[in-house]
Amino acid sequence: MDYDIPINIAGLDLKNPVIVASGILGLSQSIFDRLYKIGAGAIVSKSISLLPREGYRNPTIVSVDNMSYINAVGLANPGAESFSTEISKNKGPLLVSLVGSEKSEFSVIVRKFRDHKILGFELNLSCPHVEKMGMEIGDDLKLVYDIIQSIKKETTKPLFVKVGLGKSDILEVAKVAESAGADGITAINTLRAMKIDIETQCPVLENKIGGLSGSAIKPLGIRCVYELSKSLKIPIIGCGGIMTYSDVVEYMMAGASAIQIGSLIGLKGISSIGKIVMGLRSYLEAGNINDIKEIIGIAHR
Amino acid sequence: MDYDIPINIAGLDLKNPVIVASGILGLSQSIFDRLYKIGAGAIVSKSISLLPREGYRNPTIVSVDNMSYINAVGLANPGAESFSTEISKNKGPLLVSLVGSEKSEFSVIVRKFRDHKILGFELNLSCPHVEKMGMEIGDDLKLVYDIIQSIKKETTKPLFVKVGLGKSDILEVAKVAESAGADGITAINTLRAMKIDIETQCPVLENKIGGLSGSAIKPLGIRCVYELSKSLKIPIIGCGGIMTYSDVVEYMMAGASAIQIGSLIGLKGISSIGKIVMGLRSYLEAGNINDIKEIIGIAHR
Amino acid sequence: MPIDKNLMRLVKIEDVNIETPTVKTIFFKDSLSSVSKPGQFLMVWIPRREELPLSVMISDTKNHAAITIRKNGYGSTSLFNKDIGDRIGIRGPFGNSFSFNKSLKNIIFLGGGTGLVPLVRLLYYIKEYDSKFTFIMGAKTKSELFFTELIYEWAKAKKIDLHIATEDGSLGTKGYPTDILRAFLSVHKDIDMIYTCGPELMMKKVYDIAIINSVRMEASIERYMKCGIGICSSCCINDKLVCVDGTIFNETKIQKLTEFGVSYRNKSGILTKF
Amino acid sequence: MPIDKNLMRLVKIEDVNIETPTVKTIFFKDSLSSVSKPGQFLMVWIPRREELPLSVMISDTKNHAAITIRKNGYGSTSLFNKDIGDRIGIRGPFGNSFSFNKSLKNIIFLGGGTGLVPLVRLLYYIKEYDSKFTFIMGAKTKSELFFTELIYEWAKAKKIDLHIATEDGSLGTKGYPTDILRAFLSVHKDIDMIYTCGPELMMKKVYDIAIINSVRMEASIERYMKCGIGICSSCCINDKLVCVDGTIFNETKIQKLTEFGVSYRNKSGILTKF
Ligand SMILES: Cc1cc2nc3c(=O)[nH]c(=O)nc-3n(C[C@H](O)[C@H](O)[C@H](O)COP(=O)(O)OP(=O)(O)OC[C@H]3O[C@@H](n4cnc5c(N)ncnc54)[C@H](O)[C@@H]3O)c2cc1C
Ligand SMILES: Cc1cc2nc3c(=O)[nH]c(=O)nc-3n(C[C@H](O)[C@H](O)[C@H](O)COP(=O)(O)OP(=O)(O)OC[C@H]3O[C@@H](n4cnc5c(N)ncnc54)[C@H](O)[C@@H]3O)c2cc1C
Ligand SMILES: Cc1cc2nc3c(=O)[nH]c(=O)nc-3n(C[C@H](O)[C@H](O)[C@H](O)COP(=O)(O)O)c2cc1C
Ligand SMILES: Cc1cc2nc3c(=O)[nH]c(=O)nc-3n(C[C@H](O)[C@H](O)[C@H](O)COP(=O)(O)O)c2cc1C
Ligand code: FES
Ligand code: FES
Repeated sequence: MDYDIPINIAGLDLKNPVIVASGILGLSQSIFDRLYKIGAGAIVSKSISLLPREGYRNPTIVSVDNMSYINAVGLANPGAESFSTEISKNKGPLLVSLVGSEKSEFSVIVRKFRDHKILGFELNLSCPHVEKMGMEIGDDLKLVYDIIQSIKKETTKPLFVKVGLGKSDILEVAKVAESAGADGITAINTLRAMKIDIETQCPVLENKIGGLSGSAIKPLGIRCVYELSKSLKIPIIGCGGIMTYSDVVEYMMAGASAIQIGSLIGLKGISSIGKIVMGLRSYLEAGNINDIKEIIGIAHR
Repeated sequence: MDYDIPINIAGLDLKNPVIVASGILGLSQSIFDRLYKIGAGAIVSKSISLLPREGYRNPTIVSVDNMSYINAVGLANPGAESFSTEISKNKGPLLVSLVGSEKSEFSVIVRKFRDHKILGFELNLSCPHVEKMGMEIGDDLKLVYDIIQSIKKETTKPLFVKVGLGKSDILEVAKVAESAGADGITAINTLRAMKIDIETQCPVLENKIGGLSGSAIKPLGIRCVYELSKSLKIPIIGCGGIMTYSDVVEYMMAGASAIQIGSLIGLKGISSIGKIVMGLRSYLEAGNINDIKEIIGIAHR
Repeated sequence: MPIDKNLMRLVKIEDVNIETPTVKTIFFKDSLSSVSKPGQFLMVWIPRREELPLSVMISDTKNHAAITIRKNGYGSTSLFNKDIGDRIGIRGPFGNSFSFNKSLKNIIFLGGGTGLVPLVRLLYYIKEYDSKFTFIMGAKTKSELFFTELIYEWAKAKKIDLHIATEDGSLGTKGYPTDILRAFLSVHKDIDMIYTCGPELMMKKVYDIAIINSVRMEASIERYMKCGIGICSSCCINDKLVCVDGTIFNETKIQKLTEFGVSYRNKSGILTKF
Repeated sequence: MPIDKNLMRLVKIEDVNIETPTVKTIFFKDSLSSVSKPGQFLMVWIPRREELPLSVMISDTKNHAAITIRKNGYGSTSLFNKDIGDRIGIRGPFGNSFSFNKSLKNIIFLGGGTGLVPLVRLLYYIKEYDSKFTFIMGAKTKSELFFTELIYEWAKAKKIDLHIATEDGSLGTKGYPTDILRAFLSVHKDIDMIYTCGPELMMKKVYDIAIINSVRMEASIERYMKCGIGICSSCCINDKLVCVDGTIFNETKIQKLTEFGVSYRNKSGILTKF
């Protein structure tokens, strides 16, 4: 099948705007190759830290009603060195997600991928369940600025900055990211959440608190994309609760130039990526929309 | 029927911990009387401003999948003068919710209820869809402190401060509220959210952005109550997405001393209040729990 | 999965009927609305403009329903200006409905303006029954009357007594429909039920007349509505929520509604005299 | 509404069977698990401790299922220490299942340790069929063998050949179950299928033997699992996700799994040699 809905975002040409979100099947080159084949426009890797991380003990993911999950994987990842070996032969449209706890780590990580055929990077400023990583860094605006500059110094490839709804103002963080040189914003990450089992009277996740993803967060993601696209010049990748092609359309109308899917793959399987793309194509055909760009931000009119 | 599950919170004796949230059937004394009769442990009024507000044009409320709503009523309310007449004969357990855009307004509003038989007040710091009210005020910590002090100066009745997930750190806001003399915290209010209709390519709500309530936000509310109860001494009223008695139990295990329900009433009708109370009673009886206090915060152990 | 009536559905306007220069009936396909009970209403979204509560009108086409709108202010005019092919959003049907059973042998309908809509839907449902129907219709003037032809059409198959009152006497009796009702009841002592919908002060009169004559009655009450689902209390009358406890109330219930015909809540929720 | 298998269900342990000093079968009521297909697994939550993927074991009671746990590290020991009346959480069943149809007339089961669980569930499902069953079981030593009585019990009603291999020769043949398989296949040329589950290096040998003898086979592969629903990729083997594409793979699929019997992903996702 042909999954073509060509788009250009931050200078990158993608075959379609449907991107696999970070942390979703994000560890193995063989899986990446499979994801390209079945329709993904691009893939974001699991967030990679300088050193390997085992993450939290299970349970690391729990379903809540209504097609949503709370996860606290704890940023388990093979570390920059090992992951650069993993993807050394990559030819597909891969973005490497970066996470760290100190400014100095980021340039070291980015350098490991200097000779790789990848599209670019996504900076994870918004992991809600690992202390001193992600979210906590994202709350320090000066640090955000410095990290982005240090990454941009190491690479000419586009850098997307992933923001979330945490302790600080998402608009402010995104504006700082833009001014520091970010090429795009990804919004949103999961939100700090919790599930307590009332029979055993304890939180289900080993880490107690995790990040809420899936259907529940879609209205929040739509709102963030809408507000971000009002005040930013750089493009936005929408993420959060996308379950159908019409959710993709809603995000794009709110102002997203591309979108990412995550939880859907747990609910409907890996083939749901291709189904979303084909659904989107039919939608465009039925509406006589020649270029998907036409609908980006149309809800602002 | 007898809806007794006695609790004491911030010095108040309530017949049970199930409170009707602000903005839900919160305008009419006749309705309040009906709500007491069918089981409500207490009722919070619609947020009352100094002057009457007509609120936004319709649509002011839209359903999203999964038992959730986005609303932008725009704090329509009769204003302090008219509302103090409305409830002048009140004898039931009523908390008056306060909202304003300037510090000076709050003491004026509170004074209007000086001679009323009401339980106390709830300060709405977290309305997510009205500019310069609620949320925006809640983001200014100094202002939060001053407003609380100005209210406490006018009344000896307990003051609950309602916080939400906005642009600032909910824990920080709550701590400031506590230090300023708040007697309890209500968490959480709705979250800024949006729904775009893809056929007509425009936001559904007249105000475009509204507040997300219902099932979708329960895991966020549980997390907030859990975290708040770890770091505060004053009691917490849990709110957000409560649909069954087991959700009440989950909130209480997370650390809530009482709870509020909102969206449920839209989904299941006014009689759902009594059903929740009776469900909770059966749960306590089945578990041989003599005092509901025993389960408060039990998930922290 | 059954459709959740609370989720808004976009429908395309498939047909339009001009009833008067200011009243239009709009037809669309929607299976939930098509089976709504007489007296129920929809929340109708006019994209980028307003959302209004409107009674469900009948359609002869399967799975179709209609609404009848009188052009008035911002929202109603926006809707009135819509045409075939345009899209509107609907949620519902909401509210209770007129009660009816076959033991009611002698029935009066009394309405005016768009208050006729739920009465017409009710009559449509029960017109084949073996009962006597009297329809009393009021309007300011002849040109503002509508649905009369529909009723004449039905009356071909089955006797329906149609009485018309216009304030200027341009058609039918000069005066108010309640005048006709009062006169009618002084002659006919065997009335089982009066169904009424229209301006509240008119319905108040109907209630008073019904009480004096010991006749049962049901009225559809209007209040300002935001949510339509019993959560915002903007529609309250005494301790009742018109959107879920109503819109139909019978004489026993109305007796306890001290605000009926006296006061209503304005958009801020302030109790205001009529 | 049907139960969503992804939502965790709390179940009470209703019965326990001590299989060996370190292996226990735990019975509980759960209708979804009770109808899980042979080879499927559950994610089992030990409150406040761990969550582990475990194959579904059989129960003779309607609407009931079981799991068989070998005491090993933190999580498995916590589960092993649970007793009747305790509560555990389960979600699932997940994964695919062994294929079976009645045309398979001559079938070998080969497993060891808790790898026996899915094989026993499979045999339970198909034991009434008109096929020849050979069960080859391996263990370090006699005291570590379990489920033998269960199979002897079934063998009363229907012929099942049970072959046992222990590494120390304390029961059955001395050596590995794969030695028995090799010998068996050199004599029996009409085998239609080998089902295997157990240590990966053992299953690798089964695969090699099956290929040499041109016999079809299916193996249940284990990998480190977090989500169980195909989202985290911790369980991947080449481009397959064991939790959703597996756990059962046949010889055609295994041929493409260059990591099979060679390497696995550790908890950080680093590819590691066995
Ligand atoms: C249950 C119910 C059924 C109705 N059925 C019909 C019908 O079949 N046909 C019809 O033409 N009209 C019907 N109405 C009235 C209709 O909802 C509008 O009130 C009317 O069309 C005026 O709208 P507008 O935009 O011109 O009002 P505006 O000019 O904005 O306001 C004029 C007045 O209209 C009323 N109004 C406006 N918005 C609302 C609202 N959301 N809820 C209640 N009243 C409102 C108020 O009294 C207001 O003062 C019904 C009302 C209710 C409550
Ligand atoms: C599909 C499947 C079915 C299984 N069925 C059974 C069964 O029926 N009975 C049984 O006793 N065991 C079964 N296991 C193995 C079981 O999940 C545990 O791996 C084993 O019990 C060891 O747990 P532990 O707590 O002692 O591990 P630890 O001491 O924490 O770790 C020891 C090793 O156990 C393995 N392990 C630990 N956690 C997991 C995990 N989440 N996913 C996969 N492997 C893990 C790893 O290889 C790890 O290195 C199955 C595994 C899988 C993948
Ligand atoms: C299991 C799981 C792991 C995730 N890991 C990461 C991660 O490592 N880095 C990151 O930026 N986001 C991570 N996310 C967040 C997703 O990329 C995405 O932002 C979020 O799930 C919202 O999208 P969805 O609603 O489509 O799932 C993870 C999400 C899930 C469910
Ligand atoms: C229609 C509507 C109006 C509301 N109005 C107010 C309000 O005036 N003041 C306030 O503090 N909260 C208001 N809220 C928020 C609720 O009090 C409550 O915090 C929120 O709905 C979450 O609870 P729920 O999920 O049970 O609905 C409103 C909510 C809804 C749905
Ligand atoms: S319209 Fe909101 S309660 Fe009736
Ligand atoms: S266990 Fe997560 S993908 Fe298989």
